[in-house]
Amino acid sequence: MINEFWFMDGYNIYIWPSYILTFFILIFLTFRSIYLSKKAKKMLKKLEELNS
Amino acid sequence: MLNLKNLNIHRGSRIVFSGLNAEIKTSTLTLIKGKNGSGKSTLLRTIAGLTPIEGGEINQNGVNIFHAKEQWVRKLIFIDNKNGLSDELTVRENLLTWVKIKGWDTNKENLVLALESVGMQKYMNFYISQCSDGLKKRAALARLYFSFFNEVDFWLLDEPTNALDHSSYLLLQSLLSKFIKMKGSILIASHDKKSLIKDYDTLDIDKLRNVKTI
Amino acid sequence: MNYKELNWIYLFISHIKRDILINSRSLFDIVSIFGFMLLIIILFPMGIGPIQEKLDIVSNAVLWIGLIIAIIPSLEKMIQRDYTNGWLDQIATSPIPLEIVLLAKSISHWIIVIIPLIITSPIFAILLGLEFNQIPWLILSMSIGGLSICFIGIIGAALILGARRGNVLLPVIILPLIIPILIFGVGVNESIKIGLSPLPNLFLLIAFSLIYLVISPFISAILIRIAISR
Amino acid sequence: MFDWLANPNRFNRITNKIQPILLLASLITIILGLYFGLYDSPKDYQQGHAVRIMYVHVPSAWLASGLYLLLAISSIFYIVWKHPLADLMSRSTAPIGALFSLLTLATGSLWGKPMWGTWWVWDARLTSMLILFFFYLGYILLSNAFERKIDGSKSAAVLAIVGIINLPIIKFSVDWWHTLHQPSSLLKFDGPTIDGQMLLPLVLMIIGFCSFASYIIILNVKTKLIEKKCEALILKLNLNEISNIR
Repeated sequence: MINEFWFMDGYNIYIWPSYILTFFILIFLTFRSIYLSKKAKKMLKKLEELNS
Repeated sequence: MLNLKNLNIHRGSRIVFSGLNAEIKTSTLTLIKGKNGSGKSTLLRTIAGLTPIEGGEINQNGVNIFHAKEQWVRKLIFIDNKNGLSDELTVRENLLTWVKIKGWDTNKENLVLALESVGMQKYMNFYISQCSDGLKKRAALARLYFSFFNEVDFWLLDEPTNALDHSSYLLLQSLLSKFIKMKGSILIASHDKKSLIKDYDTLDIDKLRNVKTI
Repeated sequence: MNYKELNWIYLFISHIKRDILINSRSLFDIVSIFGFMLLIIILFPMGIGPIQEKLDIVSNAVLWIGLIIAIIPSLEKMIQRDYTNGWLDQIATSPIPLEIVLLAKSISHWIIVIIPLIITSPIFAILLGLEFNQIPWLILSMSIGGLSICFIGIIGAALILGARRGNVLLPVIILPLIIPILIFGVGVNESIKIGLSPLPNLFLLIAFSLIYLVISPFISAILIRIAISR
Repeated sequence: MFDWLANPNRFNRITNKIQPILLLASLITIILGLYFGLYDSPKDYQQGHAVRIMYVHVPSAWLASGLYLLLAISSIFYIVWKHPLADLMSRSTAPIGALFSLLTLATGSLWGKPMWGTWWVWDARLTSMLILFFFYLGYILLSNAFERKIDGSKSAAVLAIVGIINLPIIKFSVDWWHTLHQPSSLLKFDGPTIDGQMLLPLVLMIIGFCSFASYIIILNVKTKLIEKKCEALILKLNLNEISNIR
């Protein structure tokens, strides 16, 4: 049963990479956006300290 | 009278003027003074309708000049450092095409007279690419002569004396005084201390800006 | 004094004349464009091999691709020169509408750059072994397609005004927009080759050019106004 | 809508509420979509299990084209009404759209290998997607090609508008080109023949992808708003060396 789920009639070498690629992109986008957002917030904080 | 009311002018994301108020007298020469980068050229370009206004208005006798922009640009001649001359055309051809797009008569005598007025008749058939900076400036200034037989009220000149030698300086002076006599108005942006003619007004941008910030 | 009514058609024609005059002073450019196109076309047989059957399959596409690639570097100059020397400022401070000038510019570019290529295209066609009955259609479709390349090209040239490395950017921006011209243009000649009517493709090509005839002056005028204001 | 949202504070307030919902929605739908897509759905009678690639391919294709529409709309708002927020919107949309069009191409290629026997076929849809990718690429390159950011924004916005006028024509011409050159009878790249059980994962994934993309775009717009504030402060403080404070 599980084997069939992984194997998928031999289409597994095409199906799994496409899902992995998709989720790699989704995760990459999420982490990058969060990282950039945090970086910008940090910088703003520093600048506001400098300003005051 | 040209009234600048509450002008906000941006260049890119930089704010050049915010809330600029000034009056520019007509039928005289107004020297726009200011440091490098103070926005002299930007102000001239704004009055010429090249740089858009983000806020405020410019009124001539109570009428906003940009409401009838086509009528307004017909009445002015704008010359800046770029001159607007094509390298591949001769001095005469450049002047001719310019007069055409202004929608004015292009008869030969006027053309020759205009070139004589800046002492360019000898160089009439020189290509612009062969001309020195001074000659190019003179070729551009030859356009001013056409305001004597067409309806032109304003000259907007950005650093017109750059690269001019003494004799052409004098020629430009006589052009300016002749235009003032005809009740024309001249705006010159320059960091030059001395003016081209005796009676003139000044508009010190640095001072205006200081007044605003205090 | 009343304002003299401006004759826009007169202004339009005189601006075309000016641009043609300017370009004819630098005939070197036009000759080099011709040489460029000729070389692109020669390169294909070099790569494919001298077998006529193979060439027959690609000949129409090669002609069109040669035309497109040869024109693209010249498109930038349509506006760039007049922007840097301040002529566009003079246009903007004169009563002539910018749209008319830009239309004139694209048409004069078509006359001075593309027409010579099209006149010489029978030479290219012979090199690639095209049938003689195809040549009139080739000339017709290339003239129309070339015109719309100019309309698109002026938008592209206006887009990259003031950009860093604009000449590198221009093909990337322009080529995707030009794809329909290539498809319809090659379609005209292909349908002649296989004995179908070329008219559907030709009409589509004309329709495409008409769309750009309408929108290109306005869009490029918006861009030029933005470029002038800085 | 933009007019009302143009106020950055209001934008922040509203999006603060929407963002968690979007994130949650995308997580749930994508996980459910995965379950149905990979496990609890039948195989296609023609494509077999390969149809499962469609559950990521079709949503990303939709997203890639939908994001271009968003890019064009916000560009129109930017050019006509000059809202700075619209510019930030398009700048955040373009890279994501480009990424998803690439993903569409990659998954399409992975689908094509078992179905067509090659990694790439000049199928009308795939070709259009490739061209769409070049439009995104042009936008991104142009918007970063100027000394001053704002010049790039304006130019690229006009390009996006030209693109949206041209894309239907290109789509049409590519379809035309495809029929003109009569391809051998290939399996049509049409997505699965719609079956209830296949529709479910597809719809779930589409919803999931769309809400995910909205979440990311909003996050990026917010980041760009903060960066803008930083730039203004830097100008105010007259700092020449930005690197000092980083």
